[in-house]
Amino acid sequence: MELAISIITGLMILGAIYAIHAKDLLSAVIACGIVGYGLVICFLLLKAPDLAIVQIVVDTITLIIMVAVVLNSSREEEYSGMDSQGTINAVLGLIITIVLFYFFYNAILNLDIFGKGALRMAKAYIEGAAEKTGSANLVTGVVFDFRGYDTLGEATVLVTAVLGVIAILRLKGKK
Amino acid sequence: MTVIVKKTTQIVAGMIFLYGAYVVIHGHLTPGGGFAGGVIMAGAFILVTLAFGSDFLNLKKEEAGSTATENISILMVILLSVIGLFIGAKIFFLNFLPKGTVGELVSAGVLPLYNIFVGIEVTSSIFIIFLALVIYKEEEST
Amino acid sequence: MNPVIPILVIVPLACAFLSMALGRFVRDLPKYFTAVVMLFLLIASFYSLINIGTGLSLYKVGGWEPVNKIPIGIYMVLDGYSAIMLCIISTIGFLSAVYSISYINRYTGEKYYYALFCLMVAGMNGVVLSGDLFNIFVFLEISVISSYALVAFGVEKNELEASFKYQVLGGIASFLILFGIGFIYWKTKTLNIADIKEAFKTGYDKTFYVFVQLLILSGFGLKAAIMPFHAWLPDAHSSAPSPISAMLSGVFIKAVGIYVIIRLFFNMFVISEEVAILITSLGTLSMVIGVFLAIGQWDIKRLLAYHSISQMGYVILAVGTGMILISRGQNRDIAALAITGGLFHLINHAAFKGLLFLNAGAIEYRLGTRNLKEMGGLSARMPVTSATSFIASMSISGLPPFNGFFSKLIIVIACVKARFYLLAVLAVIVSIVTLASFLKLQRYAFYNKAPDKENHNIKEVASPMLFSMITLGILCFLLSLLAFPSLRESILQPAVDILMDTDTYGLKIIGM
Amino acid sequence: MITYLLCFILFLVGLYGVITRRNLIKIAISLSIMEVSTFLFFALIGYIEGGRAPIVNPAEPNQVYVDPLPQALVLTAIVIGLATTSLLMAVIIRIYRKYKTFDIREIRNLRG
Repeated sequence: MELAISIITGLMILGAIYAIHAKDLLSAVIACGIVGYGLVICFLLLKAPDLAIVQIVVDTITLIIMVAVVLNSSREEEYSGMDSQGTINAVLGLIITIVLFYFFYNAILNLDIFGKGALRMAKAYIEGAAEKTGSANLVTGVVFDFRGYDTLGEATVLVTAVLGVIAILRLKGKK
Repeated sequence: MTVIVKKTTQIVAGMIFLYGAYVVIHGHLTPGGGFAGGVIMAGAFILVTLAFGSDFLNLKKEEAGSTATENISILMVILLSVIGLFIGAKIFFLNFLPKGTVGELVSAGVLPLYNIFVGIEVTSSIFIIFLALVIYKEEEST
Repeated sequence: MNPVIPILVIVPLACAFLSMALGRFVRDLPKYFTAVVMLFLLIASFYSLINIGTGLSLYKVGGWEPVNKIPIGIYMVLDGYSAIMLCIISTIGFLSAVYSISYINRYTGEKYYYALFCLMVAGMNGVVLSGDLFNIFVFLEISVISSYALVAFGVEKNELEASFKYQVLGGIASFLILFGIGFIYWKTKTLNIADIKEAFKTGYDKTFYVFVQLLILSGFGLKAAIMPFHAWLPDAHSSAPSPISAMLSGVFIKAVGIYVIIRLFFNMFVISEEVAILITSLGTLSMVIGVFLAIGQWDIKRLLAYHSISQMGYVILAVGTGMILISRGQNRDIAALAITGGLFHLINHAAFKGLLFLNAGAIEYRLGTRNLKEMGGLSARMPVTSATSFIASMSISGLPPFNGFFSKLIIVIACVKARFYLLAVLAVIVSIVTLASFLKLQRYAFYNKAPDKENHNIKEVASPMLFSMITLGILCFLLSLLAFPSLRESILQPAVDILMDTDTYGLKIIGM
Repeated sequence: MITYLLCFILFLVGLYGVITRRNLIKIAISLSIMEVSTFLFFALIGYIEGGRAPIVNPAEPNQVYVDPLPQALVLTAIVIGLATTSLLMAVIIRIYRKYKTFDIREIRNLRG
């Protein structure tokens, strides 16, 4: 299990690196989509079918939107070599990533090993959720009943984004 | 788009829509739920829009309709959550309907209702986002 | 359970959607409806401030009682600290909504503006009232996404560019916070802040702990624009419509940034000395560099935005000093004094920075420019704007008898008592530089001669805008009353007590 | 252990992209890569070896299930991610129409 997920994550990393470095924006966008589809397989392996269903459709829709944006504008990334600011950014980015990776590595040494985590808050969900909420799907039970307030927030976020998109895509801002 | 594409889309989009509705309604029994089903149903609408193009569909009208649907369904979600404040134990987000037996279609109290309204809301939201981008493109070019 | 707590979040949410649904039929409904709802929130939040006193009120959403002393639902917590923040949000929110009635009629798509405004307020109320880590993230996203859209509301080049920068940095911040939440869940297997506190008290791995604190600090620090993460703030706050600038600078960076940082580092993490020193030095850095960046600005709103960074530095400096003292186990009275100063300055900053941005908006509304060099001689033509702007400028520079003086005084006294003389000296110097910068603003905007003679038709702005500015001007006087011991003890002290109560806060909530 | 490290490397690739890229679309892509890694991280935390997908069958009690809570959190976060991405794309379209370029070096009105 761990091996399979590692391999898929490795492929996702390769896809991500390609997406960041590709000259053609369309292939970059599609590589980004592949990273998303890799996540779908990881979700399936990790026993999260709900997430897999949502992610595969959301990823497709994101891909459609991004491809539409790229096709309606320029496909080429104008990249006129490295200037001084670019070099500074690259060095800065490398330093930040290395430092963060070092910290992360040390921080997770003493935490639960993959697949061996204990349950604490979720124990009550698994033991009593079916009786408490009446829902056979525990994730739906958690999403809509135990943490229904979060879900209201989540639905609101989506509506907020819709309002934002409509507001930003007005043709004229001021009268 | 060609006639073949349009004809196929008609059939496929209907099936996708039905599958999304199934996922929404069985959200408390099988994997999926309001969000999963909602995005699937939105996918069906997007497919139709892509295949038939804006000449066939009156996009502005569709957008207005979707916005109204979205607002009403999110208001229904809020209403469902607030009902608990007025009846019984006076608790926000109370699951006030009888729970029923686990595994049956009509069970889990208000969860199926939440699923349905959130499903409608997600469908219309994602469809509006898509439409807004399409409409903007057309208005810009004219 | 107190039903006011969920109502404070639900009402603005419902207002946003109702005004979207009904705004189609009644054109002018959204603006008046929003103002009325904000007035209702103002009353409700002051009611809860008076009602809560020194107590602590808990709302278990969905009625889920803890199982084996582990909370399983989402908790909403109202205490003295969140009540103060609620009052700030609703006061500035109400005045901005009233101000918007005449300011926003220049823009198209008014109903989207008011819906997004309500959603932003709802998100901030949700963050402030939440007792659950992931819930904080969700409501933070509501308010942050609506602020992205509101910054770009003018859809001109500058607005879009500012919004893009803001979205990218805000996105990074969100993912850092999400990663931090994941780490905390991995270690403690719970999301409730009080429960996490209890889990952390039982001992922890040092490296893990520092890493999580850094993730959370940098995530919320990006939202609060503390110094190394400040790049988005001057652009975003100067490009937004003026009432939104007042909301963003006066309330938003506090509610989703400073408030959460203070809440989490006092009431969730066990305070450690290294992080306390880090927070204090970041605060000092923001305070000093912010003001020096501000002094060279000619765009009036950019100048104010840089001052926001600097003034937030004061708050973080004061709170950080308190954290250092607590972690060293030194005199808790001085720590309490420092935190009092910080909270007092937080309240004051909302009043005078909100007022300054509203003034800038009034000037921009009449002149159509934000460049100080193109202004001049406005004191005769816009007397109310000029007078209120003078009050706010003196207040932010820390001159008596305005409110800014007292909060800065408390911070400086606390620093001196804690023997951090360097910090005290820096605080005084920054205050003087602030005064210089605002004298420049006053002189160029209101007292210099106008650069040309075409400005004859400039007159005072409409009455809703005047109402907001005058009310905030009066508040700048009235808030200085909070420095008196009796008022301070009844309003500020409960909040400070909640924050200082690092030992039993978690137990209290779990036991309820 | 290695899965967590790879997941964090994915996050860092995204972060590196956001810091170094100069193209608006590339920045959006980098952000969505960071997003993906965060979701993966939550799913990894919730996994329990030998656990079943969290759907209760009343006929078979006493099963081991994976932790449903992180899955619920990711479900929330995915939708939030979709919202932020679409808003970002809307702003990018507007910027492209104003400037006719995706290059961030030419989109610099605001400085100082």
